[in-house]
Amino acid sequence: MKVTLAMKPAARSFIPIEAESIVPKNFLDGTDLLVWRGNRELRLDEVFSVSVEGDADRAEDVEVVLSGETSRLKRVGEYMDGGRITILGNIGMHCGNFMSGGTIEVHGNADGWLGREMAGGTIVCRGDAADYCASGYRGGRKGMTGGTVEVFGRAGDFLAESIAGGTVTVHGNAGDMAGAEMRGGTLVVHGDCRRPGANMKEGSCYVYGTAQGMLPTFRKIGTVQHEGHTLIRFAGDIANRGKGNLFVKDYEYLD
Amino acid sequence: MTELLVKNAYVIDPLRGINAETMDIAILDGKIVEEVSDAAEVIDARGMLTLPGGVDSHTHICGTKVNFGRYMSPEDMRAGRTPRQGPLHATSGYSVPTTYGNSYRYSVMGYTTLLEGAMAPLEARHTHEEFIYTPLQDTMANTLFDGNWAIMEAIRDGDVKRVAAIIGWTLRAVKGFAIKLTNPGGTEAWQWGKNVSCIRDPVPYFEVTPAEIIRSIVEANELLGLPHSVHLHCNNLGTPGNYSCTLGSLGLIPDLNKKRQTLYATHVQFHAYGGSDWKDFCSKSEPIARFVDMRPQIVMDMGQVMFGRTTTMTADGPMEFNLYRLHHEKWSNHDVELETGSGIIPVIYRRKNLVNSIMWAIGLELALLTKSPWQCLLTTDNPNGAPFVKYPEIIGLLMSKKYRDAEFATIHPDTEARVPLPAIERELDWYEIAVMTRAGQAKALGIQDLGKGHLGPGADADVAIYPLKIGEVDPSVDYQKVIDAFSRTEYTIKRGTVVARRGECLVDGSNATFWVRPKVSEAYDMGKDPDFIEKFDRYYTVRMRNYPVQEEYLNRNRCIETEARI
Amino acid sequence: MIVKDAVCPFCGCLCDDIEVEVEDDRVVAVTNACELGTTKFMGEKRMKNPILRDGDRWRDITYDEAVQYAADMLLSAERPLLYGWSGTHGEAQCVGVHMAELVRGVIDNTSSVCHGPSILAIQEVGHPGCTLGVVKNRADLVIYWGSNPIDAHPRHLSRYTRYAEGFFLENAFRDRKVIVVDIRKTETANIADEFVRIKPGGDYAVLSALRAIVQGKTDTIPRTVAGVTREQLVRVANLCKNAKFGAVYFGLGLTMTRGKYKNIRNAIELVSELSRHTKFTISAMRGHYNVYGSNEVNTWMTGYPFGIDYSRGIAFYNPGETTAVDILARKECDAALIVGSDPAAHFPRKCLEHLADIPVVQLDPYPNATTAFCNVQIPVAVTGIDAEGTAYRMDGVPIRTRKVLSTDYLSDREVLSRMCALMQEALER
Amino acid sequence: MTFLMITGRTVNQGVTVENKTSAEYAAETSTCFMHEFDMLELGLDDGDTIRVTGPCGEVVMRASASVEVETGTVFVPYGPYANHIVAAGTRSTGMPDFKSHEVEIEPTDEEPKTVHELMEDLGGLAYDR
Repeated sequence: MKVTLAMKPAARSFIPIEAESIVPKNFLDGTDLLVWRGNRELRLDEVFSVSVEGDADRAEDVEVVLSGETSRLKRVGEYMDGGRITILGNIGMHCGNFMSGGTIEVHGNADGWLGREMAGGTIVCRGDAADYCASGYRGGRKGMTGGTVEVFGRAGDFLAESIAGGTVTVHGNAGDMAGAEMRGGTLVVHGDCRRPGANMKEGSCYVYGTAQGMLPTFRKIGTVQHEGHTLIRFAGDIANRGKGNLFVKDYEYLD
Repeated sequence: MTELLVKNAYVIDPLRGINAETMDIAILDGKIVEEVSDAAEVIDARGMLTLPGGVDSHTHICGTKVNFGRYMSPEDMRAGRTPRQGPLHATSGYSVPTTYGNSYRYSVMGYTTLLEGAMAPLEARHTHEEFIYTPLQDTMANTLFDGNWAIMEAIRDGDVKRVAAIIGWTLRAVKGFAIKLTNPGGTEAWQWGKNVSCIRDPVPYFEVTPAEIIRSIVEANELLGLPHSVHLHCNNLGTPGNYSCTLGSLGLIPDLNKKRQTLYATHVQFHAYGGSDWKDFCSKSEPIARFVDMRPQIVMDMGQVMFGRTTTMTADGPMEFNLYRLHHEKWSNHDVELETGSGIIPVIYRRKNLVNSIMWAIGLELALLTKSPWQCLLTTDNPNGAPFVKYPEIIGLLMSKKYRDAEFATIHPDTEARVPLPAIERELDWYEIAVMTRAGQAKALGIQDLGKGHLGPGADADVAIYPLKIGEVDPSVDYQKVIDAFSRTEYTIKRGTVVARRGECLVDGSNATFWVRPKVSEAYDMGKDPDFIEKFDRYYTVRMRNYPVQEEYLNRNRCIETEARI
Repeated sequence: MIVKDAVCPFCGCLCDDIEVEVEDDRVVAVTNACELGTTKFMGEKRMKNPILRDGDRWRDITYDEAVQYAADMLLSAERPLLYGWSGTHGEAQCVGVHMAELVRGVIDNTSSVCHGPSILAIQEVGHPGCTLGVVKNRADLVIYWGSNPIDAHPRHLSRYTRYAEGFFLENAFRDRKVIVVDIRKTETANIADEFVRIKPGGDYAVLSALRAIVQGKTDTIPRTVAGVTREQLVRVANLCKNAKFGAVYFGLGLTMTRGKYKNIRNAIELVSELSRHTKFTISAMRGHYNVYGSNEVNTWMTGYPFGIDYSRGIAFYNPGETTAVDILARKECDAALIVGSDPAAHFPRKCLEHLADIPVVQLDPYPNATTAFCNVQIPVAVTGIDAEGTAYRMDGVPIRTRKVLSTDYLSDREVLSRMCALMQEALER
Repeated sequence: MTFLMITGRTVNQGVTVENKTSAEYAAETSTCFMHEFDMLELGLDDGDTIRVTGPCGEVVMRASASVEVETGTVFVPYGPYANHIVAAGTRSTGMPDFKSHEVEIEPTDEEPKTVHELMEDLGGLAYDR
């Protein structure tokens, strides 16, 4: 089954729309779903032109395709456990939060908190991901615990904050505090980033570019070969009695 | 004039010696009366279990430390969120809910009176502000005197009357209800990062021992004629082998009051530990219960631990730091100048953890081994042992050996060798539960004469009607029915108004705050004592005139005047 | 008439020993207050009555009209923002929360642009703190990190630290050491025993290094960290470990720089580490006199200290998404009620551009920068001068501010209560 | 020349903050405190006007020598002038980068605007009674 949701142009286009109902399995029972614009509850078809092709008995066989100006559409794919969501443009905050299965593909950019507290499944973002990609929630909860996030563009600050499992790969540069408070899992940044691995406890963080503002509390161990890269291996963050591994191609201290 | 008649109530009212009688309850303008006119609104209780409104004699619901628990826990707030609905406000939180969350959830369980367990005098105004937003229960606050400089100096000088005078002045100033001692002396030592080991260990600089603090303040409490006794959180909370310290503390207490106990020992579960470290940690509930059985001057509450996530918060700063070092989770501490302190950390009690399993057993053992239910009241030291919403489950456990055995089978297997629980056959009855959840609590707090904890004429019309016919339920088998009934009243009536019905609150009420004003002679008025004033001005950072809590902070003002013997 | 022990409604010190001399309902003299407080007490040029923007001019309107305007505005909005709150009393803040619940809006206070990051850090690792009097009576080491009390909290030094008498200190001035850590050599740095100058953006690295050194792992630390030599770091670590009672007071130098709350988290973790060796506490230098109160009130009523979104009925909290600067810059609200603050002076221009596009009502005693963006401004009494109410000092101590003179102005609480009642009536209809 | 702009509280800003329509408030919050050497390099005397260009536009301020700032950094009291050029991004924390903006500074002959003018530039309407 393929559900196509084409966003209608809206008069008050700046008020974000929260659409946690847009999850493949919900469409097994039809398209009679609700979303919120600010404090107003709206029917799905008030916001989108909805069309459905084919049918399905299980979420795995549902694909939802979103088109139009979706950059302020929040919480799409929240708690998703199977099926597929394809977003042709940009997507708003909290896409794929708490996701445990299935696939989300974003062709444009993703706003903050992409895949927050994600436990499984796959998110692919062809553009850039903003801050807090694959992170946890306020209060120091665990970030991503399983699954895969792959960003082909850049990532913002606090990438994979408190990640505890799963894999995050960013092909471009990442911002400040990548992998802060890591306690497991794997983070790979193909480009540069600032202050990677701050306060990390466990897990592995790879930076194929330069670690800017490298923190002074990582102990240099030696060099290793990894996926065709020669990387310098550090252990830390010793400020936090951490046993994490940080691998960087190059680094600069703020000395 | 509003009249209400509750018909066909199946009443247990221990303070009046009523044990399961069908009767009508007449209510006029918020008070229970002998009879009302035919015009009265009628509620047919249809033989359902009807009790005086629940009283919690030790809970942490309002004030600086509780609010800091909320402040630092956005993850806890995500649970239990409800929107604004009709007259009801939005709520958030599980182990440390918002004030409305606390109030509504307590109300649904039939609770109508709450005692905040720890209020620092300097920050009392905060507690009272939150009371205003706890609309469906009457409230009162234990006031902390465990590390009070002026009091420790007076004790060092051997002047118990001055101790009483300082307490009297402070209670009046901060609109406090009773005296709380949390780890006496330890909270002062903690302001140097130290602690006291037990009751004979002197407090740095002040050179008084916890034993001297406890004894002098117990005496001062009676000099002031306060409704409640001293409310003690013993030294050494939560450490293996602390039961001997607890017994030592309880042993200090003479029987000084005919109407009630002389000492209320709180959350004794946390103080009933044997062993010398965490490896040989075990239950010492038996010696504690035997000791209390022989001493009518002692009342305690359970401080039951239940499994799951919660937030611990206490004025016992050093204890919280030790917990922090064990768990390495987030840790807050807040020392209060010249008075006391507090600490907070989140915890998860796990069934698979041996220490946690033993703690769970100890609380139940205390309640089951103590002969008189009037001497061991039902609490979790909310939220330290568990959030108060677990009370119905605790009632189920106390009433059903079968339920206890079923739970016991799920906890750490080594627990059996460390605790007496599996051998205890006792199952509490309805009357005993009524004592432990309202009558005993009201008596211990000394508020039965103020119309709390019973349904006699003149009492506040606080009534809890549970959807349960006790003749039709065998609690030792149907414990789930018991749990369900105590989780949601059919009706909760507060001051003559139905405030909750079948799990839903109905109105935005307004609380009354109980506080004490001991009348002392001119010579013992600390407000005029030059030495007290001088030290206050030099060492506090708030002016003495700005310290007292104004009556604007009391929604409904229930001042209790006492005749002090000083 | 002289009012004694008045409470200064300027900064988070909330000094309560002020003497205010009043003649003919005017403040004529102020004793004990700092320059900031004195000026506030002596403030004049109040707005006389509510005003409404009518095209290119301002028109006077009545309080009833103004309140009705605000109620209508909030009720018709899809996502109203209720912002400010640090410059008013707690009782008004409580009404504000009820209003936000009622209209399902976003309520945020000025902490999102002062110590919001500190709160985010506390939510991750907690907060070992104490009241100001504990420091005054005990501390033999005080560290000001990214804070400049001489300019922002002028009496902090004399009432609680450098120049304060202390019960456990024989000669407080001599026995108490003061360390200042900053990127600028501020006036506060000039009165310090030790000044640590950090390169901009280097606080986090320095804090991490200190944590490692306190643990005895000095070897790993490079020779300089963000412009600070390892020798100085070791000296500072030793001063801390050898103190009997150490207190850190940090300011916006940590919250506003890159890394934001991670800086504070690191500072708190340093203090937690030091607590294994000696007594150490840490506290934020809160700015507005009752900004801490707005956090307290919001917390007991909504569960969260700031940045609460009631759009969906239940409270949702996510600073960075539900905070005023983000919402305005992203144009995600369609009306704003401003109480007790001046966002037009303190927010980046992009936020102001959105304020210009949406209806705005402000409660404030004075014309201020935000006035220019208002559709309606309602002048109110000043808490601590002609209105009383509760305020929370930077350390959480609640103090009731006094009314030192009487005017005809309504208090924030009174105006907001009227607004709330109107809205409640409208919703019931 | 490029500088790191730090904004912050000063006593004078605090004293005038409750009277934002005053000339004193405008004067204080449009002051850019700089190191003497940097001023020499730009050929500036105390009180000279400068154009400060940030990520979000430009604004005219007055330069003032200060011993507190290091070379390469400038300090501007909190207020509408600094905020005229500060970016609104918060890195998803709620807090803008008030203390870590790169700005371009050059001498100018223009005068600083009044607070009213700044507000009107952004769509506000000055209230002046």
